[in-house]
Amino acid sequence: MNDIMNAAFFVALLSAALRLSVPILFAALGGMFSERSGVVNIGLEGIMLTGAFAGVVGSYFTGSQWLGALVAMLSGVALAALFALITVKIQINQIVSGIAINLLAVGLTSFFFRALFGITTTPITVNAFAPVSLPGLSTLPFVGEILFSQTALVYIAFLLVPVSWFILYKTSWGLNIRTVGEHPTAADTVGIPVNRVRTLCVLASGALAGLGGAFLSLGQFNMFVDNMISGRGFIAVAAVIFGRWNPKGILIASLIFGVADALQIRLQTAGVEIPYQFLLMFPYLLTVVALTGIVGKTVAPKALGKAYAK
Amino acid sequence: MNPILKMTNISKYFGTFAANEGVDFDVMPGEIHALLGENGAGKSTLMNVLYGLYRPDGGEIWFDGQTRHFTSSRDAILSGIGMIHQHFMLVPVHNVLENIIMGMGKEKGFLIKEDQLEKEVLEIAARYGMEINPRAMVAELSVGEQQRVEIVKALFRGTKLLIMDEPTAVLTPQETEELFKTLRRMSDEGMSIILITHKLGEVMAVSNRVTVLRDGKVTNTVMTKDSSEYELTRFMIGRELSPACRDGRCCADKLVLELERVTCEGELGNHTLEDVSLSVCSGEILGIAGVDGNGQKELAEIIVGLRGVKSGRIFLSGEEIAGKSILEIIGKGVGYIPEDRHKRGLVLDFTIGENLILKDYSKKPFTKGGLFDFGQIYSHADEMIKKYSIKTSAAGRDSEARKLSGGNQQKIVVAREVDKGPKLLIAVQPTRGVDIGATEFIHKQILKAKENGTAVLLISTELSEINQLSDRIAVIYKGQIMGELAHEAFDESLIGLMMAGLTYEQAVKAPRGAGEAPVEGNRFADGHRTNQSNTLTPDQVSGDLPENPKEQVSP
Amino acid sequence: GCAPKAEPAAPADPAPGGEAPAEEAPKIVLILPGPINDQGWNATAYEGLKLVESDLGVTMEYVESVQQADFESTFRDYGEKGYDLVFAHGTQFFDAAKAVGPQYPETFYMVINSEEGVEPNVGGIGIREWEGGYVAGTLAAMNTTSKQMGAIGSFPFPVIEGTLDAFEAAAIAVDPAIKVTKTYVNSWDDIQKGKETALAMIEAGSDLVFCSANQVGLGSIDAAKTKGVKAVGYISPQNEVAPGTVISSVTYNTPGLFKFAVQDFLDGKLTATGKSLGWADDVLDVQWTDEITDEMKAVVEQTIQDLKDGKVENPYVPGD
Amino acid sequence: MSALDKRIKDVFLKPGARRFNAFSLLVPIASVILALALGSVLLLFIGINPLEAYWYLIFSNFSSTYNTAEVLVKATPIALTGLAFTFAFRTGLFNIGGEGQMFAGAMAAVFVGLKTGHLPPAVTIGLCLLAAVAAGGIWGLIPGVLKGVFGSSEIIVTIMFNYVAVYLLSFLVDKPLREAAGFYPQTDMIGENAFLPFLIQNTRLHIGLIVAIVLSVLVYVILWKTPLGYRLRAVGYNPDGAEYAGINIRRNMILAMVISGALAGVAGFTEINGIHHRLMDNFSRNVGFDGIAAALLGGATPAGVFLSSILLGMLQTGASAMQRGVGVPANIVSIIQALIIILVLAGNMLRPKLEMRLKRNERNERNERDGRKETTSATSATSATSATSALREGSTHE
Ligand SMILES: Nc1ncnc2c1ncn2[C@@H]1O[C@H](COP(=O)(O)OP(=O)(O)OP(=O)(O)O)[C@@H](O)[C@H]1O
Ligand SMILES: Nc1ncnc2c1ncn2[C@@H]1O[C@H](COP(=O)(O)OP(=O)(O)OP(=O)(O)O)[C@@H](O)[C@H]1O
Ligand SMILES: [Mg+2]
Ligand SMILES: [Mg+2]
Repeated sequence: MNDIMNAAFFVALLSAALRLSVPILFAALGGMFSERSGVVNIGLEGIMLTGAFAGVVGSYFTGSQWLGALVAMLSGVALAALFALITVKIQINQIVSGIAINLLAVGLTSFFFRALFGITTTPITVNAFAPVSLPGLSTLPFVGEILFSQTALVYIAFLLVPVSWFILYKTSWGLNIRTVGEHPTAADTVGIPVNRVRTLCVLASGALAGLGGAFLSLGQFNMFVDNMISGRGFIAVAAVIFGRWNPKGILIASLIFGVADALQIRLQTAGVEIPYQFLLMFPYLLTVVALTGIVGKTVAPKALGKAYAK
Repeated sequence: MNPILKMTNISKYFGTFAANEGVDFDVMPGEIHALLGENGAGKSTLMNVLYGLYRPDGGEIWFDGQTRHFTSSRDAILSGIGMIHQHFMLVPVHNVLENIIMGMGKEKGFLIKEDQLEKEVLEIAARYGMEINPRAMVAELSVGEQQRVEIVKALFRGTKLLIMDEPTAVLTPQETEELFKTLRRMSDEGMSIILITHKLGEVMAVSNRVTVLRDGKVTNTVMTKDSSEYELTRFMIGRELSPACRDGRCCADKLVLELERVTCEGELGNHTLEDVSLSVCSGEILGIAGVDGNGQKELAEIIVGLRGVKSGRIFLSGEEIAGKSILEIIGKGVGYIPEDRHKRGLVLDFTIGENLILKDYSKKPFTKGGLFDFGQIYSHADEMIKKYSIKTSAAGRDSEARKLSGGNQQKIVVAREVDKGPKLLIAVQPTRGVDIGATEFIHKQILKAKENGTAVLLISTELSEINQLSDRIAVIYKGQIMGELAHEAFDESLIGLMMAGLTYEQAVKAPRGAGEAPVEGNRFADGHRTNQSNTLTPDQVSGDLPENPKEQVSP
Repeated sequence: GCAPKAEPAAPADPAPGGEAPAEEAPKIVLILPGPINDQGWNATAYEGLKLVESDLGVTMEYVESVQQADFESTFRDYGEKGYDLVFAHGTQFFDAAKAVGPQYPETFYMVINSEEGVEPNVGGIGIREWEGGYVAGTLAAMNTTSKQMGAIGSFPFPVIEGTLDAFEAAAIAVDPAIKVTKTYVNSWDDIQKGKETALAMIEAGSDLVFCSANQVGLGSIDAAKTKGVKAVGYISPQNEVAPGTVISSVTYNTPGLFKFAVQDFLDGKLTATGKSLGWADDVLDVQWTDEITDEMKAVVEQTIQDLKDGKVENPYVPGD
Repeated sequence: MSALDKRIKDVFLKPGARRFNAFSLLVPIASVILALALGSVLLLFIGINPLEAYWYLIFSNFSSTYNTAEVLVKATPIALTGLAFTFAFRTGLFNIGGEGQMFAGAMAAVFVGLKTGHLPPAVTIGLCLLAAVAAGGIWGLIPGVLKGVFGSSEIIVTIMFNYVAVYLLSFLVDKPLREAAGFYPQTDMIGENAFLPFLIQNTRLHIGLIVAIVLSVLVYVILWKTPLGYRLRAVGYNPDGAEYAGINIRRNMILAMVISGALAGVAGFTEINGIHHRLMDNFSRNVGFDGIAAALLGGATPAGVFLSSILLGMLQTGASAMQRGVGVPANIVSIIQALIIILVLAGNMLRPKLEMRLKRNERNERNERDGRKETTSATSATSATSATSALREGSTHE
């Protein structure tokens, strides 16, 4: 085992961790906006699935992976709009709505995939994102390979972290979002349109989760397969909490979960005998630990999960 | 002069219930206009309509030169109306600046320019003589400071008319006076203010005009100077008040409650109570006066077992009860009207019937063989509703406590705690936010309990309430008892000085003007290191005080 | 185009219960544990259905995504409706077939891949998957330069373990110096995990990957393409997925399995035993690409012949 | 206003009370019809006659004893996880962990069933039930303790614990409890003595249904008829208020989660001992979530939960029948299920608004008709009563 614990191993591990964390990061940043405004979005999984599917469809029909990614975002927004309608406007319980959205997404993607492409034994492949090496940076030892020879979507994901932070803490939108999530009544009394802010945040979460799905189908692959998200949307929900509802924390959480996943894969290929199930539990247990506040106080937005009716 | 606001024929229904009906109401520029009425009269509703939070079912609003149709508070804010709600609308985890500027993206720009905004905020605060720290977290501010943030928040939006819903209910007398100073200054600058309050004294002191609401309709609008507390009371409740008053006779009998050098620690390890010793006899009311936040809550909570003591002993009828469970202490006949009825005294989602058995739910006759006996529960509820005149909605005993007005909610608590004839009754702020009719009623219940032999510990920040009911008065300051006096020796300014940290001995020697000390007390409530002298000049009173005055005086 | 084949319409031994006229078309249904468009296991069954239709002129119905809890009730439903032949696509159906079968003696329950049957009307038919793995291993062994290869399986089930073991045994038979890393991804569809697993193997020195786990295989091929190494396609033809990377595919002719079974049914030859088919029965195939030289082809063809002749022992030992 | 009139009005206006009127049935039925109508668009799209499909969806459930029994077979675990959710919900806690707690119960039941399956049926079944209750309880206890001690959101912790249970189950059937033959990731069959007796011959309907019915009644009684339920609800609604009344917050919060978890654990027991008789990797997936849907559809009352589990059971068996009958692809079934959940809940939410609108129209009409006389007289009546009560107040306490 010692022979694998070398620098190359770590470069490979971290680079894998980075790839594995990107879809989580996209969706979790989206989830953060939604939760910061007070809406729990368990539907991230389904929205990601829709994004993965729509991305492939978009790229298939336009021939452009960029338009594919755009279609993925739009489809995420569309599903999120339904979610916002039932949770923010009609005010059905958010958790149950999320579960229903996931169910819906599984059905709809599968239905439309069949309607569009028929039943195939070989995948429909489309144009996808290729790695872009950043000139100069990608040749740096270690970090060059890990950080600077990725697809455009990876750079976008990491760029979104400071952008989200800036929006949340330095702009009036961000202040509105935080106010709505903490104290919707107070927001209402100063004229912040609570439910409109929430709807927009949910839509943003749809766009980002959709992009996260597209990262899988177009950034990592060039095809869609049924259920290709495989629970990453739920991990994203966990990452929002573990990251304590702020972009920096979510970045760290996504990376930790990515490392855990990459490590699990590598330990197995290296023949280390730890039941894989325990490694798979890791992100969830970690989130529970985060919630105990033993490693620092976690304070959820006060109005999280509560619909606002005047 | 033309009014700045005219509301005509306003109606607002909840379902079929008319919270406001045909209300006419106007306010002049620069006027402080008081809005009076019993709990549930429709004051908050009317103001919510004005502020765009509710849409009226009928009527017109004319404000600042034109007819308005506010569809949201944003509309109201933009046209120059500000509102400070009874429960502050502040986000505890935001800092003061964020709380002030929130929702102002359109006016102040997309990017938050903190430094510039901070300067603007400080300027406004200074103009009206208020001190605030824009970078402080709201969660860490006192109630008075939070209210200042609310006021600045309104001023920052260019308010021409400021609505204040029961702003003094949670303030100390000192903070109240500060607030009134600010209000007068604002009115001098031409701003109009609508003030909702249950305290007639305040109305008389600060307002120019008064409108009285009753059952959703206006009964009268009068100039304050042409009216009297007596008349306003009649307008409000349709009858005269017969203020509850102790009959001067103290029937003190056996010793019931005794605290022996009790010290109690707060979350931060500081002493919230220090070396407190006091005693209450059956048939006696001991009033504890003091500025809010000086250990009153802790004092009540250690007695009923909600909080542990660090040292010292507590006896109930001679039996040590410190360290015993809440349940045991309740079982020994201790009734407790808590400071915050929403937080402690009631389960708002329970029905009236369920709330009335909150402390006896598992006892006979309500429980038989492990199951509830609903016949008993219902008849008990009906009896209490009748006996304590609890005004319920149509659902009667089955209506949720949440749906009652504050005064009626408090009556549930009082009924539950008093009706059993407890050995000891602890009443903390029993009439906070409660209208004068209900206040009178609650006071009478407390006196009746005393006459029936209950020992009463009355903790209140309202000196008038303390004076009205107590046989003896003790003053608490920073967790210490500054001294005790008999009712006969009641002297508002003396007590005011003690509330500010002087011992009885120091206070009697201090020169003072009637009614002034409590007002000024706020300034030295923080306490400063001082020179050691027994006679204090006025200067010293307002500026320097012994940090721990008690030690200065040899017993 | 089923018109020309008229002869199977009159089976030698009509469905039991005499009264049904011999001309009536047999009622056959296919029960699938997953969606038909999974591009793997279930999709191949669907192709089998179409093959039976076109080659034998027999129409089949199907139901997809049947959950474990519903196996019994589904079997029962078709028994009640008097179906003649019920295909269940996977060994997981065996217990349910065993329980329900005796109650509906007029219906034959055929469990794909089951190695056992129950008298009188529960049978099994399957592909000897290890034979496929073995040929893939031979093919792969001739295309590695690093002498290190990765083999990925879905779950450590006997069938999958057997396939990977056979892959390894065949490779070692070609060159004893070869090392094979075997890993299970515990998924049929987590394509990203397939990719990352293959990447991990490649980074640890493998220069050829092989995967038996439905869609997951697409992920491993993608990894090989990214890293510029080779892959052997498996189960379905995957040469086109990544030309130049996939050097050839060993494919299952699962459709052939259905044709085989339906033909047996029409001929009245169905037996309540487990039957497994291999290269000799035409249910396995190789799809070549130009990457493979004639010499290599010859070696592979020889291996296939050996398998057909029964000269190769199944290397899998259960439970190790 | 006549006395009867007033009574009707009282009932109608009773705030918060769940009124039973035309809307209570009409709205859910309309919602289901709307969901089916939306689904039929998809069906038409792929050339399937919706009417025929829905005929299967609904009537196949009654075409044979077996099919009807199947509905109840499906409804049983859903009702139990639904009760679990309801119990916690009524005490102010949101237990999304029914799924995991059911798995925990199943793991324990199968373990005990394997070890004690040779004992007399009453003994081994009893032990299995006990084990499942304990395991489900423990799976609820942990989030309960975390909530009680650290204030961690039980919603999130229970969701996380669902995954932990899934992987634990996967590990158990993969390694320690794998069947003797070593083939598939599943356990051996439990001993036949541990099988639950069947209620109807030749169906899979087992006495688990009776267990579910008994527990429904028990949950109702505990929550609304006993001091224990009172305590639990008090803590759920207002912990500070409960503490003030001498109720131990932590203990009751934890207790609520334990009972809730135990109820879900029973669902694991009935599935193992009644249906599967062994544990396998993708064991009864989603039953926990169906339970949440059932609880919310049923207004979080035990009787409502039971009825909605039967509805969901019908939907599930009917959906497979629909697939078998007219070849409706499985993906449309999940779409229709999602639509039904969304629309029925939306209907419930919109119901008060509909009623309110109706009432308002009524009042406006009346006002127009009577020229506002009625409302005026009504209010003067109120002020009269308040005046009399004031008088009473004065006389009683003077
Ligand atoms: N959202 C609501 N739904 C139904 N009834 C309401 C609602 N808000 C207020 N009410 C009822 O309307 C009446 C008037 O309430 P309002 O809050 O205006 O009284 P108030 O005069 O402010 O009382 P207080 O002195 O206690 O603050 C009360 O009987 C109250 O129960
Ligand atoms: N949905 C509702 N239905 C009926 N009454 C309501 C409803 N919501 C609020 N109320 C009542 O409206 C009134 C206004 O509430 P508000 O916040 O002013 O409290 P309050 O009555 O003044 O009590 P307190 O002084 O103790 O805070 C209260 O009497 C409250 O009980
Ligand atoms: Mg009010
Ligand atoms: Mg009030």
